[in-house]
Amino acid sequence: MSTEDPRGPRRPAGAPLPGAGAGASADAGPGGTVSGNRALAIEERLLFEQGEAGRCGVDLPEPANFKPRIGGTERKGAIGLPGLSEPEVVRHFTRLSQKNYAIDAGLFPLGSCTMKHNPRLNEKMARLPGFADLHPLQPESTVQGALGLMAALVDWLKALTGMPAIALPPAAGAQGELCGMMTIRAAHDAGGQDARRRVLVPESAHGTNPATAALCGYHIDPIPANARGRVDVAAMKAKLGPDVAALMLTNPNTCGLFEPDIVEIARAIHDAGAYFYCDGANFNAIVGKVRPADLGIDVMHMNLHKTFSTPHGGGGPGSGPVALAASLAPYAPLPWLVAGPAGLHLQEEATGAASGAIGRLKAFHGQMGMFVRAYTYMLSHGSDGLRQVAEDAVLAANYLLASLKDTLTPAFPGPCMHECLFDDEGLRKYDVSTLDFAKALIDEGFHPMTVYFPLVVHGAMLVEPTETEPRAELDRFIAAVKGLKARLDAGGADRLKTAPHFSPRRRLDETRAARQPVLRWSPPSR
Amino acid sequence: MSTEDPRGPRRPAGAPLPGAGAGASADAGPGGTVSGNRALAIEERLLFEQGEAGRCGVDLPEPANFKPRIGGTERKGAIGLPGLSEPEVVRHFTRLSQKNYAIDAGLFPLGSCTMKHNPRLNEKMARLPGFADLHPLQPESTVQGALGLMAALVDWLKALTGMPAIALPPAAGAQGELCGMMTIRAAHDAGGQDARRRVLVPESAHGTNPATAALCGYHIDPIPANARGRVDVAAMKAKLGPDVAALMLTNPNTCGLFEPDIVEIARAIHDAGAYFYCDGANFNAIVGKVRPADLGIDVMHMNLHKTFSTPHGGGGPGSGPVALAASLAPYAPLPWLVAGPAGLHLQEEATGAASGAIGRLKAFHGQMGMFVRAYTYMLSHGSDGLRQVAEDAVLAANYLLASLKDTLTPAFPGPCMHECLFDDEGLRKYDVSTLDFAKALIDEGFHPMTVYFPLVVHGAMLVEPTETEPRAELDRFIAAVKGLKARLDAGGADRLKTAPHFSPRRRLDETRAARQPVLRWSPPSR
Amino acid sequence: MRYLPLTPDDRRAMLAAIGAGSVDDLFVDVPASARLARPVDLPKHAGEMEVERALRALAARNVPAGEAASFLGAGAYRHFIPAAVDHLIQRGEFLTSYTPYQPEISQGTLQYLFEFQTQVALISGMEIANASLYDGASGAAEAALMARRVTRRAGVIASGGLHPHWRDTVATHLNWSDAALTAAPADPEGKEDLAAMLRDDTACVIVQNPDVFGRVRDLSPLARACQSRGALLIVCVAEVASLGLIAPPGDMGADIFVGEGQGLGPGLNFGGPYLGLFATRERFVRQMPGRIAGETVDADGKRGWVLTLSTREQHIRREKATSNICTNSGLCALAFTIHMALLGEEGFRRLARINHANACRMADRLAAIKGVAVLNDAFFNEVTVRLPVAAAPLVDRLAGQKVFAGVPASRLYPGEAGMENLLISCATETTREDEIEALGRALEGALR
Amino acid sequence: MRYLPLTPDDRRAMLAAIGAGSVDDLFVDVPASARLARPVDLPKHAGEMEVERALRALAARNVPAGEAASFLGAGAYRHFIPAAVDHLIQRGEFLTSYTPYQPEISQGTLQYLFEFQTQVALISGMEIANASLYDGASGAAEAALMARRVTRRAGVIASGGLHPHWRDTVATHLNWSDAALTAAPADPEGKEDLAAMLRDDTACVIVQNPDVFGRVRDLSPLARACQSRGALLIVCVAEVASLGLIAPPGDMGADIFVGEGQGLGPGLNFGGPYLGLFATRERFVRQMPGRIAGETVDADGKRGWVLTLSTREQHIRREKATSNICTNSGLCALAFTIHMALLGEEGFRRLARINHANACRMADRLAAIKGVAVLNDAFFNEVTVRLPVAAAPLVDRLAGQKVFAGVPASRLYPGEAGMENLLISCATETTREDEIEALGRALEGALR
Ligand SMILES: Cc1ncc(COP(=O)(O)O)c(C=O)c1O
Ligand SMILES: Cc1ncc(COP(=O)(O)O)c(C=O)c1O
Repeated sequence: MSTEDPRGPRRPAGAPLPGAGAGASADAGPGGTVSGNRALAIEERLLFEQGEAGRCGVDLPEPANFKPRIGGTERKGAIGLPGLSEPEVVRHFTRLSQKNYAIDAGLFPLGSCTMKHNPRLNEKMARLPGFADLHPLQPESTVQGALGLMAALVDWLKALTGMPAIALPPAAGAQGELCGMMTIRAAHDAGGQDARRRVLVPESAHGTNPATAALCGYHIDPIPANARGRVDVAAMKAKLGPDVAALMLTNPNTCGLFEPDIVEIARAIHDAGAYFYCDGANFNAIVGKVRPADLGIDVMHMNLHKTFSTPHGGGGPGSGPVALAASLAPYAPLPWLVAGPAGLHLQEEATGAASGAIGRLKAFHGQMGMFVRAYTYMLSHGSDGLRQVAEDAVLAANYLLASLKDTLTPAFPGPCMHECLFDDEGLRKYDVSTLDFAKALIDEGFHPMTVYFPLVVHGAMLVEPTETEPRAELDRFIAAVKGLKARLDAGGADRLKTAPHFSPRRRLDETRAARQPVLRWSPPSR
Repeated sequence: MSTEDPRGPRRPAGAPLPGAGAGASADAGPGGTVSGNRALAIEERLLFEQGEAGRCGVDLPEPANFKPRIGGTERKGAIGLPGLSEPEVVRHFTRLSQKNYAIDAGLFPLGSCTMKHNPRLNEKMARLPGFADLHPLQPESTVQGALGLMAALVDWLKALTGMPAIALPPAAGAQGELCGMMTIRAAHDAGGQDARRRVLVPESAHGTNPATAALCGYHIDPIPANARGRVDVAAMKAKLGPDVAALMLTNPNTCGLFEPDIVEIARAIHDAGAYFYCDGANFNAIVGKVRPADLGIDVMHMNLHKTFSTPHGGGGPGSGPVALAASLAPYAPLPWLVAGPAGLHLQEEATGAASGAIGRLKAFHGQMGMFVRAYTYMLSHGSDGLRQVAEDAVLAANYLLASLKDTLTPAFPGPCMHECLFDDEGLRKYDVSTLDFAKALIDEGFHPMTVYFPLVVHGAMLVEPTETEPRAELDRFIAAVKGLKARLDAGGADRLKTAPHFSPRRRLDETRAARQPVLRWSPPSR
Repeated sequence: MRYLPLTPDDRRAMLAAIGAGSVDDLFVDVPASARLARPVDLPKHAGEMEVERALRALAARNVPAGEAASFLGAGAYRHFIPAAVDHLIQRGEFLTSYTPYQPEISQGTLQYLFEFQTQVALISGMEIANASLYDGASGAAEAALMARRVTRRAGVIASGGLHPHWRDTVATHLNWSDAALTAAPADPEGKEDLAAMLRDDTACVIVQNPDVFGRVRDLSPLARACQSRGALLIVCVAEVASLGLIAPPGDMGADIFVGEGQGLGPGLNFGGPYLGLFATRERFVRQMPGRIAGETVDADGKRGWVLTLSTREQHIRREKATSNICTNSGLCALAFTIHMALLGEEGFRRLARINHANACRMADRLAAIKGVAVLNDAFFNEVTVRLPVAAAPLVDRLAGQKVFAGVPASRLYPGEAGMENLLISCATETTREDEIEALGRALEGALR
Repeated sequence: MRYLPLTPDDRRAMLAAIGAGSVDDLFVDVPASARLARPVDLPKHAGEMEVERALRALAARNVPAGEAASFLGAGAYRHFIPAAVDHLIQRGEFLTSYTPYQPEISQGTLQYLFEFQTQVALISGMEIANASLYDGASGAAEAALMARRVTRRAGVIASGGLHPHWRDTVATHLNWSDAALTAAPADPEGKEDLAAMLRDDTACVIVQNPDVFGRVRDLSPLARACQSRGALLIVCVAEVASLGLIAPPGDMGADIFVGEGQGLGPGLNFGGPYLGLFATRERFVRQMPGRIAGETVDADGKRGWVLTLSTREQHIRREKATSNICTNSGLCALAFTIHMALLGEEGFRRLARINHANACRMADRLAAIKGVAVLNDAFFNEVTVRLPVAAAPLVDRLAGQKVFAGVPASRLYPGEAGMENLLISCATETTREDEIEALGRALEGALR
């Protein structure tokens, strides 16, 4: 690092925004604006292009007679952080937020993501100082309520899954998978089955499944889908053998379909001495209707940030508790939540009953902030409400499927579960891609569905409305899809191929981003 | 009221939005969208057009064995309120909010309104249960902290105004005026001067001034401005006489100018046996720099929702404490905050020292929620920060004036105080009005300045940037104004006359609204 | 200072652009004698953490109503407000916007005001409503002034059941005109005959329902009497939740409805900000005070909203305006609108039933105490009881046990005879059974 | 149910549109044996008020750190977070959006991630950073796995100053591969010589600065040693605020920086969600785990942002991905970014000085207690003291006096010898002088 101010020469105040870029000329034309803004859609520079020395968004008193005792490790030179006042910071992030779509603003039918309403009560409860302002290493006598909440959450998850043990630590779905697959490997290793190194994963699986299995030292053996979008049971059985450690199956699967042969699959897996891992990302379709334990599943992670409504927050944080069969429970990660003589206790050591524990997955005992939200959600819905959640989610997806089956081409016939899958067959004759169609939906005021996933379908469009959408919004979505199709029929394909037209940015050049990576701001001089 | 469901026949789900109206056809054209939405700009119907029976945003338990004891006054028939779930309500108001401009999003240079940054700490403090969850009639022993905050606020306002007494009850500026003018009338009446029924009000005054004086039974006598935008002192003096009760003067005045002869004015008023009321809406220009008492002012209201940063909230609530000279303090409204043997006490009766009180202005003792915010703001700024507020506010306004003086036509030469005033002279040659120019600024991403106020200037444009705007934002505003002017020079007047083009709605027909008033939603059948 | 974006460099550059040598040059018009040479004698600026500590220390010296068993009402009501309400009103686009003077970029505010007006009209049974006033009490004063304009008469009669703070607010506002206020004596027993007080010059009768003592009445007979004498009936509702159960003023024949919406909007707030609701007949609209949002279309023919009929208002009509009000209770109206949207028909009505049911339970528990008599036969969520002892000291004593037993009538009617032993107690949906029991026990203990 | 918009009518109409007789017809694929005939045995749905009461009752059984004099650190730090941070992250457009897969309507998220990456790179002195990981501990594990990929070597050395939870997290992640972890013994005295442990197959050395005992070191010599042996140096910073005062890992020669950003972002949260910071050299970017936002232009040539280099990630690369991470700590990163924006150069550095000054005061007060020895000579805001008695029971005892004296080393190293009497205590800007005095007195009292 150099010792000069790495921000380099300051942009002259009022200079045109970099955001306005080359395209600003279009804006400045007679049909545009002189500023590049468009009324409520306001361009916003990077923080680093706005900072000024001598400006600060906090007022901190300088300590008197400061004499560092840091062994001569003082930082040399400027860091290069921009100085902004609070008004500027509030405005900056307000403007940024205005460039985002969100569930709060409209339908967000991103398949596999369960973008349901995030109740505001959950947010309020998570911010009670009695939860938010607890240090993870406080004396346990001072956190019995927090441990009690964790224990209550475990009870609910047990009842809903029918499984005897729940591991709370995993930070998200992928870490839940890791946790689950590690327990499988630990169990095999402990049982002298350490030669089992093959894991069966359907081709339709989410990328985290093979990535996770690989992290546990497993080889991935893909299993194909049948024509109905389900596991080809015969093909799966043919792959079973003494070196198979587990099957990782998503159910309902990533095509939005329930695996009707799941009991048979489970039996075959078990007969082969392997474990049945279920990716529970799609639990929303069956919560309160079906208990995974009753299907023969040995271990399943759940995404509290899907089924149990903790907000996605633009990509996280999440929480991925894992339900474990009795055979795998001894390997649950540390710490264990146990009842002790002085109340609830977090057992941090792999001793006693926990001596088989796979170890620690993260610094502390779990995503407490998400636990509070999810538990609040559970209490709000109750057992009746949760069951209704699954029913309404499935109903909404089937309604979309039925309403759009003649407009788009369904990948598989219904009924589906909580999401419905289309392919791009119906678009091809217009020379329009799934991506074009998705971008056109942006202009219509909707977040597009998940596109190009699962990989087993060409140009996949996976639509998950969730149970928190009113029928009128579903109908508006149906009308928009039909309207776009009508526009295609009327020869308007070009409009879709150049979509979106009204969003804060038009289609972005992803290739350029990857080819010439600019991954951070750098001072102009650099 | 009829006993049928007054919501009338339900709109079929997915039917086109009323908002899309006649103009929707344009949207549906090849350049528009099929939905009428435009990406993040989403049309939203009225609540009443979305409700459904059997849907509810709260879960309340039905009381068992309900037997009303209300003397047979039961409500008959349906009320007609729409039923919506929480997700719909959150989305509805989120979408509505997205159709608003706000300080949080950009410059809001509305003259006379002091649209400064609203610190978030203030909001947080106002929500502490120790303030927000107090009943106004709690035993006083349980609210000593709240009364203490009120007393501290009084101390700050005393120090900043130099006045010996502060009345906290008024709910906003206009009620502060009413409070102040009532004390004047009460003092005159008590002094046997009840024949004084004339109040001098400059033509440039805010409408609340004459309206308030009229409410106190006064006749309004307008006084003219001189060529420099100030009170014509000679003309004012000529109007003085034994029937004059008071002068109501805004200082700095509504042209954004300090009245340089204010001490002389005060002397003349007092010599005539009248009182000097100051509208303190513009206190932001002088807070910490000048104490109104030192100018000879007898009574002045302040807008906590201007100078002291409590949010305007789309039009309210406000808070308008009144500073009173010793001569007027005995008439302050009830309740009085007094120190008693058991701590602070709210005296609710017009007895003892308070026997001259003008009475009660509202149900309780003031806008506590605003007091908390304003006091938080004061502690944050301190005496040094408040003084800097005035200096920076004045500096920013003069910077705009100097930067735009050759682009727009200043109504008066500078220096100005916290706001600068332009007239429409410079626009007339383009046949463009102040309104057109304001609407064009909307497209540029700015809230327009105050237009057509004060009335003493033709096509007034009153620009108040406040101290919380960074220079870069001021520069962008300057660039936009200059850019629009350049567009006019280039023959682009039409574009301004038809502005705004990019806002959620184009120019609205105000005449129609007033001629055929539709002031509430009614069921279609009605 | 964290809130001030100008840097010393900025200030220098800006002064240079202006051509001024120093900031003080910009203050030339201020008489030298009045210019302060230095900051006033108050503490200097402080960091957010320090300020928060100071505020929390003050807050800690109060007992929030939610930390006691609170039976306080008498004009301010504690209801449960769903979390979504406060979340939404804090959105910057609502919180930090101004009065919607530029409708093209204020459609959010204008549409909710239109929705608010509709809700107020619906629940009050009136034809039209305005976009809010400061609070119910000042609304009652505005209503009296409006009745004078409509009828061109001077007499204003206030019921003895009208909250004395509202009555006094009306009096303060009428004091400077030639209006004549006749205030009926406080009426805890519900015996007054207002119809008998009507005169030829009576502009209006102001009555509250439920009244300050909690009593509910059918006002239709009074409405008919007013109508036959050409006077307007102003019906005040301090507890807006009551409108979910009790016939609305419009159904009873009111000409003007004035309400306090605090309970379902902004909350308690130690007295403010509150929310004045105001509704009336369509034909009186040009005499109505306050802002109004109205429907119209834009240049493209799309539906939209604007502030309308502003020729009634001070910024256009100045001294001839219907009122001097400018800033109103916008954000409180938003809170109310959101809460009402969540409640809907079903929730609003059920909420009222729960309130009433809890109040019945409270009344029964109080009536079961020896020496305590409940005065109301008909009530919504509030009753007045006669204690065998003075209420005020008892209430103070019980506060120490975290029981806020009610509002002593003597606090509302200081020095007035016959009030010492009366206590006004209220239950809402927030009142738990164990709290009612705690109240009963505490009173029994204190009266033993 | 307030969260479910479908009415019975809606459901009927939708079933009709589908052509299904009942909802159960849609569940045909579920084996009949597994279908639950009724809701599971758990409480039924409840209103918001009831749920809030239940949650508040649980919360009331905890003692928030802010209500005690808290000196807890050891991997989680309590800092003051300005109100604007929480306000802004609650905006629905941030809170309720997903991973920015559709960049045209996710520019808000993408731009702040780009800003976050820049901030992380700047404060750590590294070239590039990712868009966050779960927490610091799992970040350390990812770093070790990355070092293996970069160096194609198996040996991982963990310093005895590495937080044992982080060390164990690394171990858990390495356990299933052929990596060999060598963990140096716990090193409260700061005596270890990691350079001497380097081998030819050493992929990386993982070291923490300040270490778990609070000790600060210049890691440049170690960096040089690593470099000369072809091993990567991974520098972990559990207390991100320290970077305002102490030379950053990049300046000391680190190849990978792993940080825990919790203290300046999401807060304490009883352990989660936290915020993993991760930065490295530009040339290692294709081995870096986690999402990355990058700059590009749109069809109109305007600057914009997208997620980029996703060929490293699971959704493209599946079993060959650099990591299995998908959901990360987006909203926590936003909180961090906002807080850092407020702090800026001046605030960030001053905050660090205040922390250090308070810690010096705390250390001096502790050192003044008879029988107590402070082990650290160089520290940031945390020190380890040796008590004359076992620390754990003492800490439990003082908790009753609302003094959280520190984290007993035995809690981090259960059963490990030599740890019983060690206490790790931390002071931040939130620590008041009277709290330091309360700590001193409490310890003196307990040790008497
Ligand atoms: C089917 C499936 N499995 C696993 C995951 C990974 O979950 P997370 O993102 O919480 O790590 C997802 C999330 O997108 C998913 O859809
Ligand atoms: C100069 C002036 N006086 C008085 C007022 C009235 O204040 P309020 O709106 O708080 O009633 C205003 C507010 O716009 C004003 O600008």
